[in-house]
Amino acid sequence: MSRSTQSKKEAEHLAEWGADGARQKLGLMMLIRAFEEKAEELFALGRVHGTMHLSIGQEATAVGAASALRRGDYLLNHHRGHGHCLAWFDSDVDAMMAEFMGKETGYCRGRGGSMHIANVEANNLGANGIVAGGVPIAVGVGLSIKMRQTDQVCMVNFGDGASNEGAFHESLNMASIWKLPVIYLCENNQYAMSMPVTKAMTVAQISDRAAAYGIPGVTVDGNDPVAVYEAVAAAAARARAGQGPTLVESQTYRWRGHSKSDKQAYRTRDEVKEWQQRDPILRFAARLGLSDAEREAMRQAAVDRINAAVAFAEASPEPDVRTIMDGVYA
Amino acid sequence: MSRSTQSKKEAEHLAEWGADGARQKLGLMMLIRAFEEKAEELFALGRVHGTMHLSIGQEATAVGAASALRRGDYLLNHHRGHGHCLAWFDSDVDAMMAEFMGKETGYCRGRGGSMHIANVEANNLGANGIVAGGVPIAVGVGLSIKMRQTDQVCMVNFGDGASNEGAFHESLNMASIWKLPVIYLCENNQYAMSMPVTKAMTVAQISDRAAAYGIPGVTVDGNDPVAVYEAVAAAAARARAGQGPTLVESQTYRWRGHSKSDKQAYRTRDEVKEWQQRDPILRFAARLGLSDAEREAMRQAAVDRINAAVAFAEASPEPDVRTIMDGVYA
Amino acid sequence: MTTPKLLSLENLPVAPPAGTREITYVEAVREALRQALTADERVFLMGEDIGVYGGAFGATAGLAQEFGEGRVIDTPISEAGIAGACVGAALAGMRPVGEIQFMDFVTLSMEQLVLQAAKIRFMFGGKATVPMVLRMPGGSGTGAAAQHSESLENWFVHVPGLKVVMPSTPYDVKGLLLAAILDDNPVIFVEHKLLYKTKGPVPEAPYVVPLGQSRVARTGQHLTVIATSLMVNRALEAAQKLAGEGIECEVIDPRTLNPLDEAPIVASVKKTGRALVVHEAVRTGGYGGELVSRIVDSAAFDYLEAPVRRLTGLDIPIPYNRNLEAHAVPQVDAIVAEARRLARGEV
Amino acid sequence: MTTPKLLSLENLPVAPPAGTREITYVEAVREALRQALTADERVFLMGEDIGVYGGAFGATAGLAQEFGEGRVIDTPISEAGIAGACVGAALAGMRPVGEIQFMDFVTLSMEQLVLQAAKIRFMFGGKATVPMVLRMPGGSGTGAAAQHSESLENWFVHVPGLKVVMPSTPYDVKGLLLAAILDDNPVIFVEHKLLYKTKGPVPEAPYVVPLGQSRVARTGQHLTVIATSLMVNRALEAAQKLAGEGIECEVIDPRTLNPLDEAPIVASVKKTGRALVVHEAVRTGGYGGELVSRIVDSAAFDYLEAPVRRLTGLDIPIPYNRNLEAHAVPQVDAIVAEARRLARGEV
Ligand SMILES: Cc1ncc(C[n+]2csc(CCOP(=O)(O)OP(=O)(O)O)c2C)c(N)n1
Ligand SMILES: Cc1ncc(C[n+]2csc(CCOP(=O)(O)OP(=O)(O)O)c2C)c(N)n1
Ligand SMILES: [Mg+2]
Ligand SMILES: [Mg+2]
Repeated sequence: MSRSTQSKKEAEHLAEWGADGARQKLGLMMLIRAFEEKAEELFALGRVHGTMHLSIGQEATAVGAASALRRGDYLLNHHRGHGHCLAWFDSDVDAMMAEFMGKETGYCRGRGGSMHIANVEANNLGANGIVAGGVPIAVGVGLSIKMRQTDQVCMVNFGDGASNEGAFHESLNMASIWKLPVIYLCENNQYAMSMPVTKAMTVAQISDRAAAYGIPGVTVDGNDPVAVYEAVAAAAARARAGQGPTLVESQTYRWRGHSKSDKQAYRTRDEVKEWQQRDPILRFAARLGLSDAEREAMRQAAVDRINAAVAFAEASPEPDVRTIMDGVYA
Repeated sequence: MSRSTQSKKEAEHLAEWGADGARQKLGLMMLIRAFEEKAEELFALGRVHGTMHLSIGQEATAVGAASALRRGDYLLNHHRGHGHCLAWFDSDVDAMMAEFMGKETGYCRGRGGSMHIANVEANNLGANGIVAGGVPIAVGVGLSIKMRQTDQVCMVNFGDGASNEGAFHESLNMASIWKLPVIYLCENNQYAMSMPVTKAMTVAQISDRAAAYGIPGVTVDGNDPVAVYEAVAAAAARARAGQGPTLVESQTYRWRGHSKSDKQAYRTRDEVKEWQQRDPILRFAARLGLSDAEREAMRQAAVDRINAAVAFAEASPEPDVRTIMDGVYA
Repeated sequence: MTTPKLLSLENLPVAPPAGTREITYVEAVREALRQALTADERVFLMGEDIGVYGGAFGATAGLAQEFGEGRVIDTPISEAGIAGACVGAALAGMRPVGEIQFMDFVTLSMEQLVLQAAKIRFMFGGKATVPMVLRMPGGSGTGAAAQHSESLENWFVHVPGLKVVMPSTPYDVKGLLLAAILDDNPVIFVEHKLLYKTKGPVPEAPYVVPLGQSRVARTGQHLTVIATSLMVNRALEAAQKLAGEGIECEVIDPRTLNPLDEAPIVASVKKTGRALVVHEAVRTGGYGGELVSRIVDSAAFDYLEAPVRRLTGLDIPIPYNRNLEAHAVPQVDAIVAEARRLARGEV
Repeated sequence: MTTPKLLSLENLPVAPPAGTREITYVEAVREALRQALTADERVFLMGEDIGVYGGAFGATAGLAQEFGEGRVIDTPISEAGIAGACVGAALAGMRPVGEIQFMDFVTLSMEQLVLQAAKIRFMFGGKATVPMVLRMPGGSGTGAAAQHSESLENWFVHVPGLKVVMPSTPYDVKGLLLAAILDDNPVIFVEHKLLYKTKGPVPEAPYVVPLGQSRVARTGQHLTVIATSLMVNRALEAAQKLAGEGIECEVIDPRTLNPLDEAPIVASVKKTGRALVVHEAVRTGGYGGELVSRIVDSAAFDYLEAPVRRLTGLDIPIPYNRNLEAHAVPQVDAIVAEARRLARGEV
């Protein structure tokens, strides 16, 4: 049931998006890149604490996937999820940056930070610091949709490493027997921290695991937003039609280390460089026929927007210590 | 990689066993049946407490599987495991019955009971009251064999229901990447308590799940000791050759309720009767060409042996309450 | 479900008189579930064998037939999945009531309960709610040995964000279960296998027993016994016996372990000067430690005439043998003996 | 491996003098692991990213290179699988040392640890042993928020069959880790992220600090402070400050939470009449309750001049914001303030 070649329909999708739509998506990819580069910088400068997981190189997956869904759909996100947050409906860069910097104006009032950014109002049910932590939650969201008889879907993102957790298995099985409207989006960036996917499992593609649940499994070029869009759109259509879940594997690569302190002894510089040749942003910009100047202008706009978000976050207050007990219980 | 038809090689296996060997296996199946029927009776009479899970109808799987292995191999057993205990190397019916009746002379000094009978000396590492509880343990046993560089194998038994636990997934994945000498024997008796296997998963055969780990999956007639023998022997040969784990699915049926108090509202009498037509004992006796009288004599011998075990257990002392703290720590 | 039927606290009486109708604890559980399913379309049940089988202990018997398999959902054997499904459904507006067949198996659900259910609201700055209930029968006494007899309640007490309820009577189990379903927080609801068949008066109409209210089950002036779950019954039996000797025990049932209503406990110990904590769970690291600490660090400290003592399960796994099993946890006689020693100043 | 090399307690010095060489806590962990791997062929390590990556906190750096991937095994992200693999290997004669990358993730291993590792020996009538160690870093202070900052040690203390070790110094972590590896029981070994870079004197040769021995880290006559893990360091700092005010604290580090060596604690409280328990874990249901109960129910009861108090983490998930995070758990100043109040009889 899986395939890894690009579809002919992609040109059609691109046409559907229109020039403006396509550029808007490119802009979003650039915004994500700019967010991540700023995050990295703030971290290096000691202006944020904790840890973070950068998705530089993976922007096409976030943008392609969200574009295939509708406002009102649900998102369960993972630790490397800045891109998915930004690409989701009604996202607010200021609130995101403020959360990243631990401020009261952040999405989670500074309580969550990078690994737990949520925008519950927009049905973005949050990133998760636990590998595969959101995966079983998707079953419940899917069940609620089925019971409420709406045509929403729930997309849950996770990494290649997450597919080795028991929770992955239980969740896909439950969603498949009940034909729940869940899209399992596995972002295979080739490594789980230091563990190459080839050492962590024996199957050639993670989408092969769909066979254990009798559901479709599909592998796409995760560095191409159109390919991701197409696969997620097909999965969403299937879900909305009551046909149940799909496992979509998006093949991509993480350019940076796993988190703040990673010597990357487990991979070669050449390998990284090779993947950087497939930069999703440059590739998509080229496909849209942008000139260098146009592209640079878009990039600068993204950087400016992020700088504004940093200014907003910096001007925002810290949480008041007297409110520390807030939100433990409803 | 799976198949469900009977192999032509079976006749050869039967020939290998010889008339005596085959009869001995039939006798073992009868011993298991007699144990279970006595257990049921003792329970009905209120002479044992707790609960128990009878394997009546599944005797061929236990006997076929154990016959395919060697003394020194490891067994991790499940809650419906009386048969596997009795079929395992150096098993002692007296110690088993005494354990079942909670006596000091039992395998576990009366501390374990039906769900936890172990014979550690014989590398029978015990039954498990937790569905799939032994499945991840098999990885460690397999690893130890690999590290100690012996040619042992580890067989782990579990039910169809257990294959929906996360532990199943993690264990098969780990054993497959490290090519561990583990035989996963899934005893598919069509139900997990009240849950029919067809409602609990979408795949046609549990052995289809082997595809998620790139290992062989095979489905055999679990009511035929020769078919089970053949599949387990092949898996063992593969394991001893360093080629890693195999998932063997043995299709069988539980004649009795799940445990002591089961109204069986989830299945029809007709279905039970249909499976009883495929009684593994009668079938195998017929295959060996036994007369009714011969068969009856063998059955009576099994019953006598079990009655002797009951007498042994009844004459055995209860554990001394003053030893209650024994064995919490080494 | 455009205008869903909702159960609401406002409509329910709070701790009404018990009346005269007697039903069993397990029937009271079922009645609460049935009434919640009837009153609120957001409520649904999920768990292993809760449908046509009716649950391992019969708590859900008949409910699948009455409300359909869509609302009384049999699951595969996937305890992490069950917990996660409850979390997700709760986040998306439902009021799931999950069942874990034996409390022991909740060891497989801990990540979803502790790192997700309990923390999501706080991590998200108070912007989400996770209104779910997870029911599970704990305790020993059925001969099911070490892997089917756990009393793990103190694990959950130790997790901020979770509430922990442990009723001991048919009346309380019904009212507390409805209150738990109405609560906007994840609630761990611990039933006891040996209580399922005990009988008591229970009002027919729905009502709530608010979470976080201890109950003085018997009054007395010589000694305070704080007991949980099945041990409440045993403590009451012991108190009855001791009354014949002139020792009057006050028996308190916290009912909700977290949040704990400690005022009645403190008031009682100020009166009696002596306290005995009784629980079935193993002693070390158990809830008894919390109760002792609360008493010691309260206004009752200055009134203490003797050490606050714990009578608990032994620090062992539950043995299979019937006799050993009985010795592993407090029985009535042991409570009598310990309470007597404490009341007489022999400790 | 026909005649395996074995590490044996007999050959190792018990708590030798610390000497003058200083290394960090994480280096001491690594040294113990290296020496165990060298001395005993049954010992192996497994965990996520412990190989070429060297472990999330560097505890295993270089060991895969030194001992090979066959003995320092990188696993997929499968915490239940890791725990189960340790149980199985231990049952089959090995001495596995597993690593859970953050203590939080052990929520995924609970079934294997609690229902298997801890109970197998007892359930099998004492006829099997499960000699395994599971290392895991707990605690907050790194800005990693609610799902990477747990202090769950009391869960394990509440499980008979497990031992629980929580060292606070480089000297102790090495000696206790070797003792844990030599122990025939499953041992939960809790390290602390903020301790990894702390330095102290550690003998180079292998040695053991026996499990089940408390350590008096500072003597004093006014107040007994019992603290665990990182809180030992903070309590010592607080004691230093209080000494300037004429308040002399005795600071005791249990080191092994279960089995607890309570004698030095009781002796100390008999001397001081006042006790303060300090831990980072959330208060309710925590280990502090156990310590308070042991003190109250000991010979020290009659010497108590004030309530035994607990200073602990707040009952909340750990917040991300740095300032909130710091306020969520006891800092030195809070210990000073609380100890002062207690010593001055203000509580
Ligand atoms: C249950 C659990 N185990 C381990 C970790 C530590 N950890 C965080 S991310 C990560 C790697 C995840 O790999 P993958 O799923 O491929 O996602 P990626 O980081 O590559 O995006 C690990 C091991 C965790 N957060 N949760
Ligand atoms: C983790 C866990 N969940 C649930 C149970 C309760 N339980 C015991 S056996 C059983 C059914 C198991 O079905 P299957 O694996 O097919 O084995 P079978 O009983 O059919 O032999 C259930 C639900 C358990 N013991 N452990
Ligand atoms: Mg990855
Ligand atoms: Mg079955």
